[in-house]
Amino acid sequence: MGNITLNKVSKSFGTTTIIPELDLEIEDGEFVVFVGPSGCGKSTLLRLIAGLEDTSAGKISIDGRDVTGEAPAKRRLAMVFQSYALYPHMTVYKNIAFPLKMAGEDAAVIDKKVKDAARVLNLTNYLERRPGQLSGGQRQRVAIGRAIVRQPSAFLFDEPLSNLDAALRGTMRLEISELHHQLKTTMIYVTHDQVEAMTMADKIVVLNAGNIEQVGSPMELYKTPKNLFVAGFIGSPRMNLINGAAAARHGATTIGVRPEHLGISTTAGEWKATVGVAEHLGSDTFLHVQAGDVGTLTVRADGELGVRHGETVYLTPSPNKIHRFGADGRAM
Amino acid sequence: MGNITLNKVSKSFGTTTIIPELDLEIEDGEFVVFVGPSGCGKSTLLRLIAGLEDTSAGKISIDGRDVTGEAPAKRRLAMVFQSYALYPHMTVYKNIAFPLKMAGEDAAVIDKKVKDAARVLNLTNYLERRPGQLSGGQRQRVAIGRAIVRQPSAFLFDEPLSNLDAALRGTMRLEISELHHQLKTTMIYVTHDQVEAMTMADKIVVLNAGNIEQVGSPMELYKTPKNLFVAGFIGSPRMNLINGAAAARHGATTIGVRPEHLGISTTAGEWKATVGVAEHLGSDTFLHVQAGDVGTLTVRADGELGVRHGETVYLTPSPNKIHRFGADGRAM
Amino acid sequence: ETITIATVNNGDMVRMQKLTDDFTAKNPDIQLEWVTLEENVLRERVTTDIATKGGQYDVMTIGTYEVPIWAKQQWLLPLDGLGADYDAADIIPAIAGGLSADGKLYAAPFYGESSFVMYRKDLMEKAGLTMPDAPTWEFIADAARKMTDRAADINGICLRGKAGWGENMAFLTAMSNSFGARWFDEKWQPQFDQPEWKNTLQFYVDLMKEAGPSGASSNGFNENLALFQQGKCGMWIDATVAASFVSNPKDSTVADKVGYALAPDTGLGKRGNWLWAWSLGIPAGTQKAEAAQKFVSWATGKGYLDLVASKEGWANVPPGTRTSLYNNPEYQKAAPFAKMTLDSINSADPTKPTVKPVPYVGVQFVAIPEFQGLGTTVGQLFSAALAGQSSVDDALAGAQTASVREMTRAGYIK
Amino acid sequence: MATRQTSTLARFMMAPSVILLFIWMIVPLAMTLWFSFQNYNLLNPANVSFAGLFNYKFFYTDPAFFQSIWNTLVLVVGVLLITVIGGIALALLLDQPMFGQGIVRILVISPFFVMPPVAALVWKNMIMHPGYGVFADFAKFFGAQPVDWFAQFPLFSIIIIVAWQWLPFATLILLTALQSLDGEQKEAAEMDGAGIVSRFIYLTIPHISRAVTVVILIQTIFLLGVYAEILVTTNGGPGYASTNLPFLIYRTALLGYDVGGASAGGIIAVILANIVAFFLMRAVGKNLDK
Amino acid sequence: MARAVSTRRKIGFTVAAWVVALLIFFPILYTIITSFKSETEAIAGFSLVPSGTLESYAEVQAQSNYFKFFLNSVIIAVGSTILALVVAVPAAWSMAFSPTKRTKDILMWMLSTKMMPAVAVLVPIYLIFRDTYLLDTRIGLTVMLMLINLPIVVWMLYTYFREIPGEILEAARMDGATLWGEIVYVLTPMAVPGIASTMLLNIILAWNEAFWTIRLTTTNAAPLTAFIASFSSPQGLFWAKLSAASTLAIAPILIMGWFSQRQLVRGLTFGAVK
Ligand SMILES: Nc1ncnc2c1ncn2[C@@H]1O[C@H](COP(=O)(O)OP(=O)(O)OP(=O)(O)O)[C@@H](O)[C@H]1O
Ligand SMILES: Nc1ncnc2c1ncn2[C@@H]1O[C@H](COP(=O)(O)OP(=O)(O)OP(=O)(O)O)[C@@H](O)[C@H]1O
Ligand SMILES: [Mg+2]
Ligand SMILES: [Mg+2]
Repeated sequence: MGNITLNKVSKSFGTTTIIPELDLEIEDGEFVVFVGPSGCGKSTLLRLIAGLEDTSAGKISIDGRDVTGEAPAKRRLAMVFQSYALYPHMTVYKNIAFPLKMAGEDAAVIDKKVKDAARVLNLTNYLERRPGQLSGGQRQRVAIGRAIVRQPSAFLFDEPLSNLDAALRGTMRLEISELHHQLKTTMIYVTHDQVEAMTMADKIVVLNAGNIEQVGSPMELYKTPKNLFVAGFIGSPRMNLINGAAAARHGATTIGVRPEHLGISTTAGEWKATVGVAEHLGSDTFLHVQAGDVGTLTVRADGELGVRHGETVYLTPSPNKIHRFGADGRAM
Repeated sequence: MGNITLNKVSKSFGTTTIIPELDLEIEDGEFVVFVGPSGCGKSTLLRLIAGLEDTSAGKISIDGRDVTGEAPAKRRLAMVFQSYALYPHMTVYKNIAFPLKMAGEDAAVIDKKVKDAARVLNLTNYLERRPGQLSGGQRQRVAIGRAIVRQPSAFLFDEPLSNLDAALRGTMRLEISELHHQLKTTMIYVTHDQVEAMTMADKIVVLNAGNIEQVGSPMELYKTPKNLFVAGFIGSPRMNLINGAAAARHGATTIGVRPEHLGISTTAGEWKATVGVAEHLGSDTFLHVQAGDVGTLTVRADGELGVRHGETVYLTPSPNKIHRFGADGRAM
Repeated sequence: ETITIATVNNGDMVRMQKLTDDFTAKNPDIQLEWVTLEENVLRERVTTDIATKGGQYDVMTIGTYEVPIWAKQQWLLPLDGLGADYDAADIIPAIAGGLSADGKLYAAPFYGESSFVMYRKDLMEKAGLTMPDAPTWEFIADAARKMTDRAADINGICLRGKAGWGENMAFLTAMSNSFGARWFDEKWQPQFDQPEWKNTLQFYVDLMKEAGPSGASSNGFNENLALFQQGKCGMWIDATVAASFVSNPKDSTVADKVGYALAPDTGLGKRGNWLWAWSLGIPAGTQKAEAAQKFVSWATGKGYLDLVASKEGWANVPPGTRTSLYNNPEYQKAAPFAKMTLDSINSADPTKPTVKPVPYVGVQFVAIPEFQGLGTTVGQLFSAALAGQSSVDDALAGAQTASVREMTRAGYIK
Repeated sequence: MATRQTSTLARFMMAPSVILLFIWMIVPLAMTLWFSFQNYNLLNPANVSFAGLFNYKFFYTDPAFFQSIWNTLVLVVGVLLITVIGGIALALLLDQPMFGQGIVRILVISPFFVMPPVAALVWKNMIMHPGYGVFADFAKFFGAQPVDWFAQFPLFSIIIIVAWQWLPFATLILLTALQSLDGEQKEAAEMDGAGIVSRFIYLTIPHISRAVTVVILIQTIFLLGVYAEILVTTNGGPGYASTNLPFLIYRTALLGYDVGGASAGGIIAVILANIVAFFLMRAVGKNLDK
Repeated sequence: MARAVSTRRKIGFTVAAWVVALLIFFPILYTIITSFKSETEAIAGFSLVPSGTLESYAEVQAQSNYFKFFLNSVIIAVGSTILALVVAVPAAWSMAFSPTKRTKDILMWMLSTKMMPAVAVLVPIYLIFRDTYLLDTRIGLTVMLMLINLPIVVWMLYTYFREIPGEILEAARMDGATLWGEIVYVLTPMAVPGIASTMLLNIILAWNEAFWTIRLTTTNAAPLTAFIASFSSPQGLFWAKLSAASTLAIAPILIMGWFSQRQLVRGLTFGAVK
C-alpha cells in the first residue's frame, strides 16, 4: 500500500512562496522521480510528504488517510537522505536495527530482519563496522537498509546518489531499480541526474519554481515535452532550440531538435555549419558546430566520425523528430 | 616551457609502497590526463610532481632542471585542487592576485594581470566577492585564475570538476579545453570521469596500483587497449568481457566487445540472449541481456528500440571491433 | 624618594592613607606607595618577601606575632631613629613589650587592642542580672543562657568559631589561659591532653550550643560584629576595637545599649583576653631606612593622633598604643569604652601569658614560626567540635597528635 | 604536507613553545624536588639541612592527608557531575526556540567571568551565610531553620560554588556541540519512529560525547588545583572536611612556611594528578580522536 | 525540522530558560544590587531594591586608585594573550599540519604542566623572580601568565587549525608563498574566529588569575585581583563596599564577555564540532 495524494498543497517560508498550490497523485507501487533545477522545491516537496515540514495549506493523504497534521513517525514512510544521515556512533547492524528497536520489536525479529536486509544489500560482511569505516556506496546501502527493514508504505529518496562517483552511481542505480522490482513499494526519488531520472522512473514529475511543468513516463517526456522548459530539461546533451527564420519555416516560434536527431553529412543537408570543438568519447562524438543564423548546435555523431575543427558539415534534422513550440513556449 | 620528466620515481608511506618505480615523460604543451581507480596513486603522483610530497627515490626534472629537492614554491607549477582551496577570507581579486603578490610584483602589474585573467574567465563582475558568495563553477574559475596569472610552466589539476553537478561539469570541461588551446601550456589533469578523460586529453595515462598500465591518445586507448585492465577501464558503459568458449572461438582467452559494437536484431545473430533490465535514456537504450553461457552483456541500442523485459534478441559483434586478450590479460 | 608601604585593609589603616597629605607636606621629598591587602594575604606576602629578601617593601604592617620571630632573625631594623619628639616611653608597656627584643623596639604600634566583653545592658537587665566589671566565666555562662531567646532571634553569646589561628584560636587560646591551660609545657610538650584544655573546650562548645548563634563555626569577627549590631547577641567577647563599631549609631542598632566588661576569668589569675597590635616595621634590607623611619614616626607618633582627632574626631583615633591618649579627657568623653580598653590591655602580659610557666611569648598565639600552620590545624579540629562533627575529646586528641608531630618535626621536642 | 622540508620546519616552529614550557616545567620542578629533600622553613632560613625523605613521610603521615586526597577527588568528581549533567540540561534548554535567547545566554555564561575569590566571597557572605545569606532569608521566610552550609555541608558548599563557576563553560561547549548535530540525522531518527527521549539517548548523547570529554579534561586540570574558594570560605574545616590537597599544601607552605614539606606535597600532588590524567586519558582519550 | 513551533511551547521554554538563567545569574545580580546599598541595608535581609546610594563606590575609589589596577589588568591580560599567541600559533601550525606520532603526547604533556599546584612552587618562583628583577613588573607577570596559559592556547589553536583544510596551505605553497607568507596571509586570517575565541578565553583566564598576580606584585604591576584582595574581609561592615569593589573588578571582563559572547560560543568548542 502506498497511494499518496497531494491536494492543493502549498508551502511558504515566511513571505516567500516556495510551492504554489500543487496537486499530485502517486499510485501504489509507482517509482516517481522528481526532477527540476536546483532550488525549485524538490526537497521541500519531499519533506512535506515526509512530514518534516508543515504544509502552509492543502491536504496530504496516504492511502486515503489524511496525514496532514501527523508526525513523521506516524506516516509509515521511510526516507533516505542525501547525506545518508547515518548514526555515526552505531554499527551498521545497529543503524539498520534502529527503526525496529524504536518500534519495540523483539530482538529475535530484529535480528532476522536486519540480516535479511543486509543480505539483500550485500552488507553481511560489514555489519559490525561503523559508518565512518565504509565507502560511499556502502553507506548508501546502509541508509537504504535502514529504510527497507520497516516495510514502509513508501520510500522517499532525496538525491541519494549525488555524493557518489560515477562508477558507483551506475551500480547503485541498478540496485535501487532492482529493489523496486522486488519490493514493489511506492518510491519517490529526487534527483538532478538525467540518467537516473530516465532509467529508473515509472513517472517523472518535472518541477520548476514549485510548479509542476509536466508529469509523465520518461519516454513521454523525451518524445513529447509539453513546453520549452521540459524540452530543455530532459535529454542529454540538451535539445538544440532554434528561433527565428529556421523555426518560422516549420510554422513555430521555436523549434527543438535533439543532438541525436541531427543527421550529419559532409556533402549536403538542410543547414550548413562549421565544426567547432569535437568531443570524442570513443562510443560517440559530440560536435559543437556553428550553423550561421541557426546558431550553435550540438550534434551527436558516431564515435568513428573523423571531422576536424573548422571543417564544414551539413546537418539535417529527422523530420518527425522536430519539436515545435509556440510563442508562449508550449508545444504545438 | 613545461617539459616534465619522471625518472624511476617511487613513493612509499612508511612501509606501504604506493608508487613502485615509474618513468614518465610529459612534453611541453601537452594535455595529459591521469586516470585510474580510486586509491591507485593519481593524487600522490601529482603531488610528487608539485613538490608537496617527497619522492622516496628517483628524480623529477622540469625543463631539464632537476627539481627533486626543490620546494613547491620554486617549481613554477600551478595547481588547481579538487576542493579549489581558495582563500576564503580574500576577495576573488585578492585570491587571483595572491601568487603575484608573493612573487613581489608591482601593484600596477598585478592589477593588469588579474583583470586580464578575470576577463578571460568571465569573472570581471565578481572580483569583489568572497569565495563563499560564488557558485561552484565560479569558484572553479577563480582557482584556475589563480593558477594562470603566474604563467607557470605547467598546470596540475586534481579532479577539479568532481564537486560540480553534471551541467556545470559540461560547461567547465569546455572552458578548460578552450584555455588549453589558448595558453598552450602543459597541463596534467587527474580525473575519474570517463568523459573528461576522453574529450580533454592529448594523452591519457592509465594508472593501476601505482603502475602505468598504458599511455596513449584517447582513441588509441579506446581502440587498442593493451590489456584487460585498460579495456575495462576506458569506455562507458564498460566493455563486455567474455571468457570461455565464445572467446576460444576467436582464439583468445578473453574477448572484449564494447556495448556500442554489438549489433542487435530480433531475428538472427551470433548470440541468442534474453532481455533483462532496459535502461531508456531517450537518446539511447542500454539493454542488459542474459546471453546464455556467454554471460551478461550490456548492449547499447537505439533510443527508439522497443524491446521488453524477457524478450529474446540476437546479438552480433562487429567483427573488426573485437578485442582479443591472452591468458596473461595482454592484448593479442 | 618613594617608599612602599604594605598595610592591612582595616579602617584605621585606610584612614591613614587618606591623611598622608599631612606627611608629604612635611616631607616633600618622600612619596608613598601603598599596597593594601586583606590580613591573610598581607601576612603571606610580606613574610614571603622578607624571608626571601625580595626587597619589595620599605615599611610593613605586621602583628605582634611576627615581630619577635622576625626580630630574632634580624630581619627588622631596630627603630632607633624615630626622632626626638617621638616619646617611646608613652607607648603602653604591655604593647611595647610584645614589640621589643633585647630592649629595642622593632616595630612601632599603630594601634593596639585587647579583647573584652561587650554586652547589651537592656537584655542583661531583662534577665535580672548585673554585669560586674570583672565577670567570671561562670557568670557569663549563666547570663548567656538566661538572655537567650531563640524565638526573638536573640543569642546569649556570640563567639568566634571560624577555623584559623587568628580566628577561633585567638579567642580559644586566650580563653584557655584563663582556665589555666597552656599550649606547651616548658619542654615544648603539647598540653592538649591536659584537663585544663578539656575544660576550656567543653565549656566553649556547651556554651555555644546552648546560647550561641547558628552557623557559629563559620563566624569570625565580621560576622559576629554584624550579628551584634543587629541586636542578635546578648554578649560578645572580641577585640576592643569592636567597641567603636558597636557604639556607632550609624551602623549599629544597639549603639546606646552597649556595656563593657573585662574578659572573664576563673579566678586562677589570668583573664581570657588577648593582646594584639598592628605595627609598622622596617625590613632590614631596605635602601630607604631613613625615609621609612620618618614615616613610621609620623604614623605612630602623638601628632598623628591629634591629626585624626582634628579631622575626624577623637572617636576615630587609632586606640591602644599610647598612655597619653587614655589620659586625655576629650578621648575619654568620645570613647566611653576607653578605660575598659586600657584595663584590658594592661591585664594581658605577652611575656607571661599563662598560669603555669611556658617557654614562649604571646597571649593568644605562640610566637614561633610553626604556629600559624599548627594553629590553623588545631582551629579546624576545634571548629569541627563546635559544628558537632566531632566530639571534644576527639578534637583534643587530634590537636595533641598534630602538635606533637609538628613540634617534633620542627625540633622542639628532642 | 609531509615533505622533509616542512617537517624540519615544523620542528623549528614547535621549538619555542616546547622549550618555554619545558623550562617552565623543569626549573620549578627541579627546585621543588630539591627543596623537598631539605629541611627548610622560610622563617628559619639559617637552619637549612638535608632531610632525605623525611618531608615526604611527614606530609604523607599528616592526619589530613588521606582525607585531603579523598576530598580532592570528591570535589573534582562532584563538580564534574554537576557541570556535565547541568550543562547538558542547560544546553538542551538553551537550544530550544524562545524569546530573548541572546540575553538568556549572556546571563547563563556570566559566572565564568567572575574571579574565583570574588565568587567565593559573594557566595559565602551574601548567598550561603546562615545569618544574612539569601538562602537563610528564604528559609526564614518559609519558617524553616536556615542551613549552616559551611558547617554542615562544607565540601558540598564548595562544590556548589565551584560548579557555579564552571557550569557556564560546560554549557557553552555542550551547546555548541548540540547545535552541530546534523539536522538530517535528527530527522532520520524521527522518520525511524524515535521519540524525544530515544533521540536524546541514541543521537544526542553519543554526538556530544566528544564535547563532554573536552569539558572533563579541561575542567579536571583546573579543578585539581582549586584552593582559593576553600581559603575564603571554610579554611579547610570544620575538621578536615573541606581540606583538599592544594589546600593542604597551602597550609604547609603559606601558614607553616615549611618550604620543604610543601615541596614534598607539591611533588606528591603532581604524581597524583598525573595518575588521574593517565586514567582520564585511558577512559575518555579515545573520544578525542574521532 | 522547520515545523512550526507552537507559541505556547515557545513561551514555556522562554519562561523555563529565563527562570534558570536568572537563578544562575542571581549571585552576580545580587552583588550589583548590594553595591548600591548602604552597609546597614546590605545586612538587613533580602531585598532587591537598593536605596541607590553610591557611597560604596565613592569609598572604594577613595581607598584605592581603581584605574591603575584596571590598566594593569588590561595590560597583563592582553599582553600575555598576545605573547601566548605569538608562541602558540607556530606550534599549533606544526601540530596540525605536520603531525607526528608524538603530537598527541606532546599536547598532553603541555597540558600536564598545568598540574603543578601553584602554592608548592611559590618559593622557587619568587626566588627566580627576585633574582631576575621581575618582581612587581608587568613584563614578569605577563610572561608568567603566558606560560600558565600557553598549553590551553596551543591546544585550542591546534583544534581550530586542524579544521582548516591542508589543501589551502598547499595552494599557498604552490602560489609561491614562503612559510611566513603562508602563516601570515593565509593561515592566520582563516583561523580568525578560532584565534579570536582563544584570545577571549585566555584573556578571561588571565584576568581572573588570582594567585600569582597577587603574590608577585606590589604596586606597579598590581591588577584588579590585588584590588579585590584589599577589600575582602577587613574589620567592620564591608559587604556593600565589597560588592562595589567586586562589581568594579568583574564589570570590564563581564561586559567584554557579553559583547563577544558569540565569538566565545563558537570558539569554546575546541573543535568539538566535527
Ligand atoms: N527553511 C527555509 N527557509 C526559507 N527558504 C527555504 C527554506 N528551505 C528551503 N528554502 C528555499 O526553498 C527553495 C526550494 O528549496 P529546495 O531545497 O526544496 O530545493 P531543491 O529543489 O531541493 O534544490 P536542490 O536541487 O538544490 O536540492 C530554495 O529557494 C530555498 O532557498
Ligand atoms: N599520507 C599518507 N599516508 C599513508 N597512505 C597514504 C597517504 N596519502 C595517501 N595514501 C594512500 O596512498 C594511496 C593512493 O592515494 P591517492 O590519494 O594518490 O589516490 P588517488 O588515486 O588520488 O585516489 P582518488 O581517486 O580516490 O583520489 C591510497 O591507498 C591512500 O590510502
Ligand atoms: Mg534538495
Ligand atoms: Mg585523489
